[in-house]
Amino acid sequence: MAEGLATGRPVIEARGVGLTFATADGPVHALKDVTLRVMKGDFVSFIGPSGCGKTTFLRAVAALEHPTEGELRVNGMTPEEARRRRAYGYVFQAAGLYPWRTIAGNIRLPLEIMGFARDEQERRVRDVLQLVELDGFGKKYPWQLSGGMQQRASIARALAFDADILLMDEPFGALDEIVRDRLNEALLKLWARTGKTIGFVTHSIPEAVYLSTKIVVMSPRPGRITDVIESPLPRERPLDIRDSRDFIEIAHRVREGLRAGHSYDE
Amino acid sequence: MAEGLATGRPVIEARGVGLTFATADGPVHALKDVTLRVMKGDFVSFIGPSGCGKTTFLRAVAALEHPTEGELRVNGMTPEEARRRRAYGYVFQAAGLYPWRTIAGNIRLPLEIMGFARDEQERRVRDVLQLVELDGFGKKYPWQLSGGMQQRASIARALAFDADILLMDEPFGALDEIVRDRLNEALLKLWARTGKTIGFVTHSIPEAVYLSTKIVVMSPRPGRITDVIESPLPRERPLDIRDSRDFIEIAHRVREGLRAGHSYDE
Amino acid sequence: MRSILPVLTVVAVIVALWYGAAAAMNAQWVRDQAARAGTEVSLAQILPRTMSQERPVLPAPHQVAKGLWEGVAGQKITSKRSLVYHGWITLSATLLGFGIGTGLGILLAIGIIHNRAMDQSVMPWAIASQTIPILAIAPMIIVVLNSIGVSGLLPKAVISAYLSFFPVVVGMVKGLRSPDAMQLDLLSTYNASRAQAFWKLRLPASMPYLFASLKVGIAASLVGAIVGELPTGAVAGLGARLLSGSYYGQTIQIWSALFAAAIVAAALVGIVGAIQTRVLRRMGMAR
Amino acid sequence: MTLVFLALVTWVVTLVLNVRISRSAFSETRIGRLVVPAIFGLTVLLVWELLVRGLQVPTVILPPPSAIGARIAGSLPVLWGDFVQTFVKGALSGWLIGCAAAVATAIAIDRSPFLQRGLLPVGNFVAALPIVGIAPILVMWFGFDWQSKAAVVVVMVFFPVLVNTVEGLAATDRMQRDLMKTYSASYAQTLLKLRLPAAMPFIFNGLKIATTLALIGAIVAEFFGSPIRGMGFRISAEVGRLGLDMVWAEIAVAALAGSAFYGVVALVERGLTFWHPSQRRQR
Amino acid sequence: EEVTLQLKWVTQAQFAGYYVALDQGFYEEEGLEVTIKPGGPDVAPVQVLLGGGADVMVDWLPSALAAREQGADIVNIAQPFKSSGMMLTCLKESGVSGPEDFKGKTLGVWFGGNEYPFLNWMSKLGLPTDGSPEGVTVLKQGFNVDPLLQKQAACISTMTYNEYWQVIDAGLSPDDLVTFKYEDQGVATLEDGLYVMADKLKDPAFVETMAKFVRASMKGWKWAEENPDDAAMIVLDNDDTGAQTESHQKRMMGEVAKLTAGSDGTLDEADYKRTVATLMGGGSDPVISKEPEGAWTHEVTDKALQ
Ligand SMILES: Nc1ncnc2c1ncn2[C@@H]1O[C@H](COP(=O)(O)OP(=O)(O)OP(=O)(O)O)[C@@H](O)[C@H]1O
Ligand SMILES: Nc1ncnc2c1ncn2[C@@H]1O[C@H](COP(=O)(O)OP(=O)(O)OP(=O)(O)O)[C@@H](O)[C@H]1O
Ligand SMILES: Cc1ncc(C[n+]2csc(CCO)c2C)c(N)n1
Ligand SMILES: [Mg+2]
Ligand SMILES: [Mg+2]
Repeated sequence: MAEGLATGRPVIEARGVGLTFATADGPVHALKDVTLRVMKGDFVSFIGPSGCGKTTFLRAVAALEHPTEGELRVNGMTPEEARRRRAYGYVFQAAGLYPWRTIAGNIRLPLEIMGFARDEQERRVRDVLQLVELDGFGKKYPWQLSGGMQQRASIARALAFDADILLMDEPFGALDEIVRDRLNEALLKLWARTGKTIGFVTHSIPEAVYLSTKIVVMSPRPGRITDVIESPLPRERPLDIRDSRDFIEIAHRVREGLRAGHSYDE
Repeated sequence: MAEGLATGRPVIEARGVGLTFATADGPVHALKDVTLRVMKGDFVSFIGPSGCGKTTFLRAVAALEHPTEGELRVNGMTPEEARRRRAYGYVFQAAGLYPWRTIAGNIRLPLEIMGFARDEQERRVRDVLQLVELDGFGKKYPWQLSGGMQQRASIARALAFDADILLMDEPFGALDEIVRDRLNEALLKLWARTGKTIGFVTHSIPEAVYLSTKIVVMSPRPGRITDVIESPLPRERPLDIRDSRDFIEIAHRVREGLRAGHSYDE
Repeated sequence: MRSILPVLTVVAVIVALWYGAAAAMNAQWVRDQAARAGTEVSLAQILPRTMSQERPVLPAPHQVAKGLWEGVAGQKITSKRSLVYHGWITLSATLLGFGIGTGLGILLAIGIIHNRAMDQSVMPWAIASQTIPILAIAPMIIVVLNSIGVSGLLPKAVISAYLSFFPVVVGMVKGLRSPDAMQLDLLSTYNASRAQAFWKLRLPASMPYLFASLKVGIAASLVGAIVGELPTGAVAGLGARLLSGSYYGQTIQIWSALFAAAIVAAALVGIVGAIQTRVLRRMGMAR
Repeated sequence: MTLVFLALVTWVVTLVLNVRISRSAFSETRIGRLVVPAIFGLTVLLVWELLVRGLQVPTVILPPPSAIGARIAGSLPVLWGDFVQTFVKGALSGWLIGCAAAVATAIAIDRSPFLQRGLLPVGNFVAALPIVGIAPILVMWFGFDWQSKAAVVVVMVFFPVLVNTVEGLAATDRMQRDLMKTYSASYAQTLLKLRLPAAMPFIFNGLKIATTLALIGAIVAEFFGSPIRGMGFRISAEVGRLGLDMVWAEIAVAALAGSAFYGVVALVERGLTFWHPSQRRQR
Repeated sequence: EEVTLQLKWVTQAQFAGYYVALDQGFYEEEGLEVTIKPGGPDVAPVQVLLGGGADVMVDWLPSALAAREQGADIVNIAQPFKSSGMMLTCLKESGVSGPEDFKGKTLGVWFGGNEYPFLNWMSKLGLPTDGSPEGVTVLKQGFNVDPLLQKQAACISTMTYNEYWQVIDAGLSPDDLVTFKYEDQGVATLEDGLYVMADKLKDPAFVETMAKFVRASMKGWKWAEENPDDAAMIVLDNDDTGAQTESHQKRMMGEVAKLTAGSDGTLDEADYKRTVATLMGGGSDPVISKEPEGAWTHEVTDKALQ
């Protein structure tokens, strides 16, 4: 429906966000001084070493953690308010399916909660199962699926309803290259069609470059942003764009940023 | 210690192995007619589309599932017997840390069970924590760690004791490229030093090619082996071997195999 | 303590409801008495009279409070009229019974999850044992134990253990079976012995279930100890107070003993809860 | 003495037999599942019979199972009438009300931190009132018939179900709860779709314990006043006239009914919490 | 010599004689060391006796005879209570003024071996006890008099020395009540007697001990009859529950004295015969089906009263 273009309205605005966890053996600084602005229709990837705070930032955006410093606004409101308006679709790093529901039942869960009509529910479940290539597994229980299949089911669950903001935490980590490529394409299509704003955590540099309009490189302890790369790639992206000069250049820049981040580590 | 060379003694021998799960809506054929021979000191990677039976095969080797057809021998015994002799170190696809133990406590678990001396336990925990770059996190609880850190902790747990056969199910899936490279190198070193036999599931073709002496390509439903590639790469592998012709050729062959496997799917 | 205010609020609400109920339930008697005496009573006269009867249907809170206070503070604690004295007698049997019952319950649960023969044969009979009305066989237990020379604290503790072991068995069987497949598989790859699997996985994983069971179990122990006091001639203990109060229709005495018992029970459950919080925190499970 | 010896031999033999059977594949079958407890039960009865006869225990203290069996066969209509009075009217209705009330209270407690801190301690307190104390009071309030028995049962089953439900409602993990938050699910939705299903294994623990408590409660309450039928009435009346065979006949009915009740609840549990590890593959 | 006595009910003036004998050293004088075990609603004294928990017990003849039919070989060796204290106490306002008014009413009865006299009485009156409109509805009453006060029953069982006064204490006046003494209705049965196991009596030494016991106990009873208030205080001292009140026990002692009056401990055969006749005459479900034999003996009292 929507045009699928960045309309210039900021969706996520972080200003000097810091987040410290209190643990038994002292505080852990997960995020420090994170300032970032994401526009409507942006596809932002977060990349950074393990433990640098990517998940924490995504959780803060979704109002699942509360920054201890700075200010975070989503659609001009507090994340809490945005959450209450059902702005988010979230794919967690672990699949987190409910063991007492079948795969279809798990995907139906948000639809039930948001009050979709019965047949609309069925239609959507069928559609997203197909999208993540799980048709035929709707009646299975989570523990009867392989790791990658569970992950796809959890992606399907987040795609089943129309959240404005899609937050995906390493959604394709457990998938093979080929399925991953197909899902990447599917995700781009969906994004182009719906104009959603997407926050995406990945460890794959090519994936980040291929998908994003904006790549955020982070460094650990305390997690901070070391580089924000605006992609010059067109919004229309065939798979073979990955061999283009621009692509390789950006990938290189991301890799350098990552490496620099790691050296902080020592 | 050991030479770290394939000595010619078969460690894992599968002959016509099939495995069918009975579920409420009919049987699921997870493995079919899998025949494979892994020699002592081999580094075997399993690669294949999501849900093709990689995990199931690894579990069968470790006597966690029981083949419904064919024969499976480990070190010339049944997997069950081999398990009883503590032949396995297993890294599960999900971290599976015990929530009531700290990270150090989780790593100490196998050591306690196998009756290592107290100070030996401490030494090993320290060493492997360092190996997976988690020094300083020993006293944290699993839920205080990021996803990638949990995964590394579970790798550390499997490395802490000296199992002959190391079975690793997508151990590096949630890690960024740089940590992943470093851990790949560390794993190769460990393998060269100890002469362990390693079974390794991954979705990364370069990773598979970089690490393995043998790459097993699988196709789904029912899971079967479509290709077994013996790597001509030398056992000594600097990181830049990834730019060599041999490497690229093998990678290509694996990719083709994978693609073919996917087409079965339809 | 943050919980003072909420507790007080709830208590206040209950006390208010209670006064209302006391007035309503005791009024009938006042009216009957008046009718027997051939006089009329107005509402204003009924109210105060419902609050000070000697054998009310429902004693007013202050009457119970007074009874409790006299029972606890109004006597030397060695006095036979002291609730502290009777409470202690019941408590000692409760604790002994709880110890025996919990120990037995955990042992049975361990046996049941490790041994198929036990799982299949003991569980149905453990269930059946609990459907036997304890008050019916308590006298027989006492008689039998008596005839082999066991008397005093132990017979009561046996009955108390009989009531408390079951919740522990049910909870622990579930708890010890609650680890998921992967957690068990991990130990399986280590070829951990059953004992190791028990200590390192099943037991820690069962903690939430264990504590839920212990709370139920200790309350059941107290009931068991009180029940056990009846067929021993109900000579002492809160059970004896309840019974003799009931026998002589002394409602206030019943309620005082009842509250004393409930206070003991609540304290015991509270202690188990406090231990739970500490244990779970030490295990990193209290988040 | 020979009978006593025989009892010991029986015990050992059947024990060995049972262990054998349960190790064999036979115990996996539907029949096998029934055979093992049946053998165990028969052993208990046989040993009981032999010991009572061997040690010449007076029947007014403990009658042999054969006498109890004969009494059961001879008094079926009486036993049935008592069963209906005590189990169907007293225990079952009380169980239903009590469990429903406990779950509702647990939810109320869970819903409001204020109530949680206020009601839970008070709830512990009220619900831990000993049955022998409340039974006479409830008989006084609700009359002699089954209503007062049901009331006793309500009070008795309340606490175990409450404790287990509260514990169970807390048993979700963080990611499961966070998921609901991202949907901005209402409290009721979270409860219905996450907390309650996750709490089911705990709730059923409570419900199962409550089944046996309900029966005990209904029977014991009859000791404190009842119409002249009911299992508790019969037991107390027959104890007085030393009709111990009838007492044990009632106990046998109670045990049977209680086990069946428990079994039904356990079956429902199996159906509803099939996903819980304790109900899945057992090794 | 050690003797253990099992009472039928909780410590109260109903058993004053034994407590007095203990307290005043009457047992000691006979060279006996006596332990008194209180009973209660959940104690079946016969079971305790058979289980070896006591040497001698206090029980009522109807339940003792019923126990005999069940195979418990117990024998009455003495009968300190001459008359029965059982009665039915009714609320006047419920419309009962004579036995003919019972029809359709709800009556509270003690079970557990105490129901026989009542059932006999009803069968004598021709009233079925099945709750039919032609008969009466029977309630198993608990330990106290609440059913009457709460008007859940028109009449309840009371003892002249105990429950009746609880009703009075509760605030009802004798004018509000109608009482039917079993003695007056001709259905009285023998109450508190002393019983032992028959086979023990074969041992002359045991008979000797029991003779001493009965002698001392009767001395206690006579002392209690003469000093009712002091006896009540002795009972009070022996009550471990601390639940008894002085006024109630003093009054109870006064009433109990009326029942023990006229007994030297020897069982009156005529009373016995009358009880047996009453029990055997009980309608469809008589307590005892055949004339009991050897249910009592004068051997002990004869020796005691020499
Ligand atoms: N609940 C918590 N309590 C304490 N510390 C926490 C908690 N959650 C996360 N942390 C810490 O915060 C830091 C950032 O964690 P986060 O999960 O955001 O990392 P990440 O970037 O997502 O890493 P990964 O790629 O491995 O998933 C880590 O050091 C972690 O140990
Ligand atoms: N316990 C089970 N019950 C029923 N079916 C199962 C069970 N475990 C696995 N399967 C099925 O077996 C097939 C193979 O699963 P497996 O976990 O081995 O896949 P995998 O190759 O490891 O996939 P992934 O890369 O996604 O982890 C899948 O179709 C899965 O649905
Ligand atoms: C449950 C029960 N209720 C009443 C009695 C009757 N009873 C026998 S002796 C006695 C003492 C009288 O003050 C009483 C009331 C009983 N035996 N058991
Ligand atoms: Mg993360
Ligand atoms: Mg897998």
